[in-house]
Amino acid sequence: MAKITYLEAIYQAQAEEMERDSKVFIMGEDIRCNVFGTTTGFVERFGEERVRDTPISENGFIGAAGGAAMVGMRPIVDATISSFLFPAMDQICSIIAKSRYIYGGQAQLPLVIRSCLFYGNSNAAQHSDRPYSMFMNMPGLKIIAPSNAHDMKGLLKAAIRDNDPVMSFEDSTCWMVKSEVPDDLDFVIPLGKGEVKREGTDVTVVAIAGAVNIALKAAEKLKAEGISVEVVDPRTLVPLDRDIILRSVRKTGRAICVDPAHKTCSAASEIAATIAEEAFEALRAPVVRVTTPDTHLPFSPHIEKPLYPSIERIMDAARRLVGAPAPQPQPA
Amino acid sequence: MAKITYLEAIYQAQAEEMERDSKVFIMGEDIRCNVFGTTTGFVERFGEERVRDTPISENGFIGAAGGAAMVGMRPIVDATISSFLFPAMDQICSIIAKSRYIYGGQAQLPLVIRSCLFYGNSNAAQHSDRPYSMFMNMPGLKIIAPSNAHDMKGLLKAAIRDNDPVMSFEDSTCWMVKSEVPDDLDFVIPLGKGEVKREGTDVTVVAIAGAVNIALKAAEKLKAEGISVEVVDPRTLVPLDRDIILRSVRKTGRAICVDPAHKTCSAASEIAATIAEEAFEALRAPVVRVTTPDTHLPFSPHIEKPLYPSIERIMDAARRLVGAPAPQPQPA
Amino acid sequence: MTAIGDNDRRIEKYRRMQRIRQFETRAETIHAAGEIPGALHTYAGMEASGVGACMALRDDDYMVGTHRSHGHPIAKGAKLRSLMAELLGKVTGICKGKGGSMHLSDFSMGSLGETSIVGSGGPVTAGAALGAKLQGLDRVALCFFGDGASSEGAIHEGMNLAAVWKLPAIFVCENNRFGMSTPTAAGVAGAHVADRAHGYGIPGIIVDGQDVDAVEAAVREAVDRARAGKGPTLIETKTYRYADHAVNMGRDLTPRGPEHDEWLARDPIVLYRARLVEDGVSGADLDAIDVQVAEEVADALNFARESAYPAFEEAFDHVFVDRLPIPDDVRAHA
Amino acid sequence: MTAIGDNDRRIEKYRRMQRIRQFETRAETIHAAGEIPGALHTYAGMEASGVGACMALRDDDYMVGTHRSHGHPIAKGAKLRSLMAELLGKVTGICKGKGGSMHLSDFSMGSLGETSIVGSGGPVTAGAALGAKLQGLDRVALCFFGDGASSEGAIHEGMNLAAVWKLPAIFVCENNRFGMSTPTAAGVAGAHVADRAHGYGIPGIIVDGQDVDAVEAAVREAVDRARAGKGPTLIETKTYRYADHAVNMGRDLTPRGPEHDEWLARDPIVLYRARLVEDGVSGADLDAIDVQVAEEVADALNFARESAYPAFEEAFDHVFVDRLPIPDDVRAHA
Ligand SMILES: Cc1ncc(C[n+]2csc(CCOP(=O)(O)OP(=O)(O)O)c2C)c(N)n1
Ligand SMILES: Cc1ncc(C[n+]2csc(CCOP(=O)(O)OP(=O)(O)O)c2C)c(N)n1
Ligand SMILES: [Mg+2]
Ligand SMILES: [Mg+2]
Repeated sequence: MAKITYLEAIYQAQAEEMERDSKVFIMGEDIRCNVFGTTTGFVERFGEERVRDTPISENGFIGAAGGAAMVGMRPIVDATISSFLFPAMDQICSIIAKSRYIYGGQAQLPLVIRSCLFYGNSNAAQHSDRPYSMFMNMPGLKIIAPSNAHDMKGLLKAAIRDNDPVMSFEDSTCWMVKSEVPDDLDFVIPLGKGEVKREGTDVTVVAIAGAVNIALKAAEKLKAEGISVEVVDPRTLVPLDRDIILRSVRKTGRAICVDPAHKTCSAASEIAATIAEEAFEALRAPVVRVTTPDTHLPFSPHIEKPLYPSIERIMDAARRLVGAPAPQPQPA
Repeated sequence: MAKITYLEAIYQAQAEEMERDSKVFIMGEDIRCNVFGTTTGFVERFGEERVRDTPISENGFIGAAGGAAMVGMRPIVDATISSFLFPAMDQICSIIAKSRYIYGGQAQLPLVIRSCLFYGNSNAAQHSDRPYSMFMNMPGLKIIAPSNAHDMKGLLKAAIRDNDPVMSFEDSTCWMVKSEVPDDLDFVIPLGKGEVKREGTDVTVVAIAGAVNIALKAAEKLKAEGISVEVVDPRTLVPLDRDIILRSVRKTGRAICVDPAHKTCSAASEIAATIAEEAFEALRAPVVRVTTPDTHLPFSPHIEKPLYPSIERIMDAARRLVGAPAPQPQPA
Repeated sequence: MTAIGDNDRRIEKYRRMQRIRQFETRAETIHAAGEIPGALHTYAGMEASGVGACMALRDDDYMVGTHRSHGHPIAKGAKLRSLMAELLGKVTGICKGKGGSMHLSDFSMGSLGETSIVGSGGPVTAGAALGAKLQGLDRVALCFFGDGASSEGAIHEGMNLAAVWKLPAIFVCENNRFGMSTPTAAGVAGAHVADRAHGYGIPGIIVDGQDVDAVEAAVREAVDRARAGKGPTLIETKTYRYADHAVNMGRDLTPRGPEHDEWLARDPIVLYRARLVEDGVSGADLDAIDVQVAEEVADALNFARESAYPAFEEAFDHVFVDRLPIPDDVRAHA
Repeated sequence: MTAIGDNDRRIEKYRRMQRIRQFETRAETIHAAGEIPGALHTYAGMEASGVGACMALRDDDYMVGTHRSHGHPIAKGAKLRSLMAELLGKVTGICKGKGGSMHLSDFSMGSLGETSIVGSGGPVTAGAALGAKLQGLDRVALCFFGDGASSEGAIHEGMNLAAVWKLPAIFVCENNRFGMSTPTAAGVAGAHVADRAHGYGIPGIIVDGQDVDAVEAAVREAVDRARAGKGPTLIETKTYRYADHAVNMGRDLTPRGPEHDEWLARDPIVLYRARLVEDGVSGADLDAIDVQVAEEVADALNFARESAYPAFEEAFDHVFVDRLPIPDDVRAHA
């Protein structure tokens, strides 16, 4: 066990899997110069053939990952910021998600498309997208959204070993956060298995990606108010571990879905709908979503920061659900 | 009032608005030859400048609609089949949806992007997408999804007159269905207003696009079984008329969300989540979704057709919610 | 143009062109009769383009095609049974009935898909070429795309990527004069699609798409270049489609000009037959091939007709490696 | 190259280049001090490219730019106050604080956005040119894009569309040798981006991007062509960025070669000053301009600093024409 950051976890997962399997290679814009620190020393270690700087051409090189996978390689594509997936949408949705199916199983597409959720730091609307729910609506794509270094490493290694295309959404608010990660070279977390990050009895908070860490902080504070919160992290969005969510809600009878993405048709919406459909009998209160509202993200930090799910908003929601009074506002 | 088809409604809406406002023009692949019958006689009537065949270049011409709108035109783009929106995803999500916001209101983007939902007829997975929920997750895009000729005409005219970008998703299962449509040249249906298509007291069915017609048939059959169904058609997906949905569910206490799209992160998910969040007190049963399951759509008709929401599946869901017994299976 | 290759290869070219033509003639008839669901885009008139290109490839080379998907696999050597069964939506189809007419892709022949999103084969081809290179295989990847497709960003990105990385790729633009109802010049800027090559610093070749030997020769040169590590080539085959964009649509969308008859007069199969006869092949031998092919087509259709439709479970297979569960409410009415 | 234009125009070119340089020098300093949030991509070294191009445009012509957005608006004549206020995220900013450094777009100057998605300006430019044409305005639309951006499908599609429709568009590729850490040749196939023009049947021009007069002359010819209805031109300005991809990042990503010093020795402002002096403009007059510009920059910064931040409601304005309601739970903690 060593304590490493989320970025180091990405680095290790990639390095170990490239070491293990010569079919694994990585490509992306400016990947050789290691902008975010996830490919440290890669060119020296794996050579220029397996560590490829691409043209600025997302549809081109993400589609090329599909082609390379079909002929036996296992590409990792670093698309850097999630917003840059839009130019590649067609290759992702029409080719990568569908080829295995359309050709009746003839096509193999073992590949990973990584991109980060780059929000909260004044990068303005065109760089701040968190579009995983769009891909959740497209069958044929597995999706991971880890919330800490431990999960990041285990899930990314599983993704690289998986024989289906996997999209990895990496929350930049977690980049520098450290956690204990096993040293075992075969440490993988199976895709589709969520985790209860904190046990509780009054209300279930299902949180996505970086929101898990906020939810955990809110849970800690709510404990002081006598509210016991269970925090569930699905970790994988496709396949979604509906069981772990439903089990928790059946226990607590209350659910809050926290998602850094825009509200409408979000992962939070999907989780809320699942709860309303399958755990209705257990529900003692409305299923609440705490998300980013359906506005774009502005540059100016003063108006950007309050848009994201926060500890305070989760606490408010929890108090409302359990019928606890809001704390008295402090005199200014 | 005249009885016209859904396709004729599109034709009339476009023709009338092009007649009314010289800033309106239309472009798309093979639009001059009037493939689907929505531009009959347009070249002769409006000239080649305003009726433009485009290169096969969706990102190019949909983005160009954005540019033309910014300088004072009011483009209608016919992207034909919704699947072809993927290559244009970047211009839609990065430019069209965001420019007004990023530039602090300096940009005007009055334009309409039309495309049809082309499912159910053995066109295989790459031509059968129903991707509106992806765009619902992207702020800045209004979205209509009419279920009959009347609504199609009124909403499309409103969309063309609107000063925001509007996406029109046109359900090909409705193309040939006729309904009464007012002759008034100023007949418009305001964006964001849903309609109760049938009143009922036991269960609310909120249905999207072509599913509305299936829901109405199911409601009629359920009446014979003594189950009174209210059918709500949001008509516009953004802005979504949450009030009309909640009002109905508060009355019936039961909700079924029917959507021809894939289940996960669908419009049905959003509606279900909204109900679970805001009409919880009224709910007497789980909120159920009847959708296309999260598989791709196959070519072979025998296995494609059963995947879509059907009268039978809606009836089953309604019976389950009201606690009615399923009818005895007939001996074969 | 001097004929190339030994006699057997030339007979094989003739045979494959005949196969495409007869396969499609039959398909068109049964489509009109309602036996094939969905749209049917035929390749008639373009046989020399596909066959010439594929005969320049090895069996283990890769190929990516388009919605006009019948010609390419047959040109590459695919057997007809599973192709015909696919058109009929049968489980014995090459795609188990899930792809249909726009996707007759036989991976055992090196195909990596016939993709119906116009232009989307470009990046896949670059990727396959990259994959071959990374594995130290001396295989090449060939991309068929239309004149209309050349306007798509995906084609540009695929060619740029292949050129920057000097990948063993060949881009074959089958310029059949139209994209649906749109004449090439109305959608594609520049005199020739092949002129785009200049911008990527790669060879851009124009070839008579009705001359199967000429196409083969041009592609062979590109293949040699590619295998030698010298990077991609763009080849434009000037050809023509006889039928409308898709057949049996009720009306013809294609604005035919006076050159229509000239093109019909240069039928690639008729031309090639004449050349072979001139070179000493007996007409009777060629007739025998025609008959053999007719039998193959009949056999394929029999096979297809006798095959079963896929079971409903098939709809949930191959989304992922593991089959998806079927939701109860869907299964109840399947 | 002979100098063109009368003296006033030439002084104006000098002034605008100075404005860009001084504006950015100041911005870089206060960004280092934490006064500007987000990333800052400077244009230093490329001033002649933007100013030369924009001086060939009329005030009512359109322009679309990139993430490297400070130079273009100033080149087109924008005032500095609202640009600086935008960098600081103030409500008096040109985008009301919602765009920031990557989006200094002043629509009153004909700008239609400085878009930070690489390549995405291509289709917008074609559309603006189309809109001008449809309205019978003799305006042109100019697209700035980088060498790296030329690999994007969007640039290809924009150029093809403009060429097919003979739109009054000018595509100016500012080739500054790198896209982030990637040398042009490692991402862009072909000897010159301008060579792409051949494939579209339009002129492809290469110009010294450090010579503001040369750039203006080349763009002017393209503008004349465009206004005359002869369609688009692709112009490649060979230029150089002095700073790293973005400034104050802690380490330099750009792999500088020995030519770095040669480029620094050809500073566009120094070169132009020398030419003006040689042509009889007094050094003192130019010094006075430098001082005036310094005052403008100081004034702009004062203005920006004294301006207020946007109220929280602003975050919900301009998604649509009508302001969105603010959800209660969000408002409670804003
Ligand atoms: C991205 C996309 N846009 C539009 C279509 C509809 N479409 C199918 S084939 C076709 C014409 C293609 O022309 P071309 O590339 O010349 O190929 P051809 O049909 O002539 O073989 C069009 C527009 C599509 N399938 N995909
Ligand atoms: C679609 C997209 N991909 C990647 C990026 C990240 N990115 C920002 S600027 C840049 C380099 C652009 O190079 P070039 O076009 O030459 O412009 P320059 O920065 O040199 O002015 C990259 C890769 C982006 N903003 N958008
Ligand atoms: Mg064609
Ligand atoms: Mg550059």
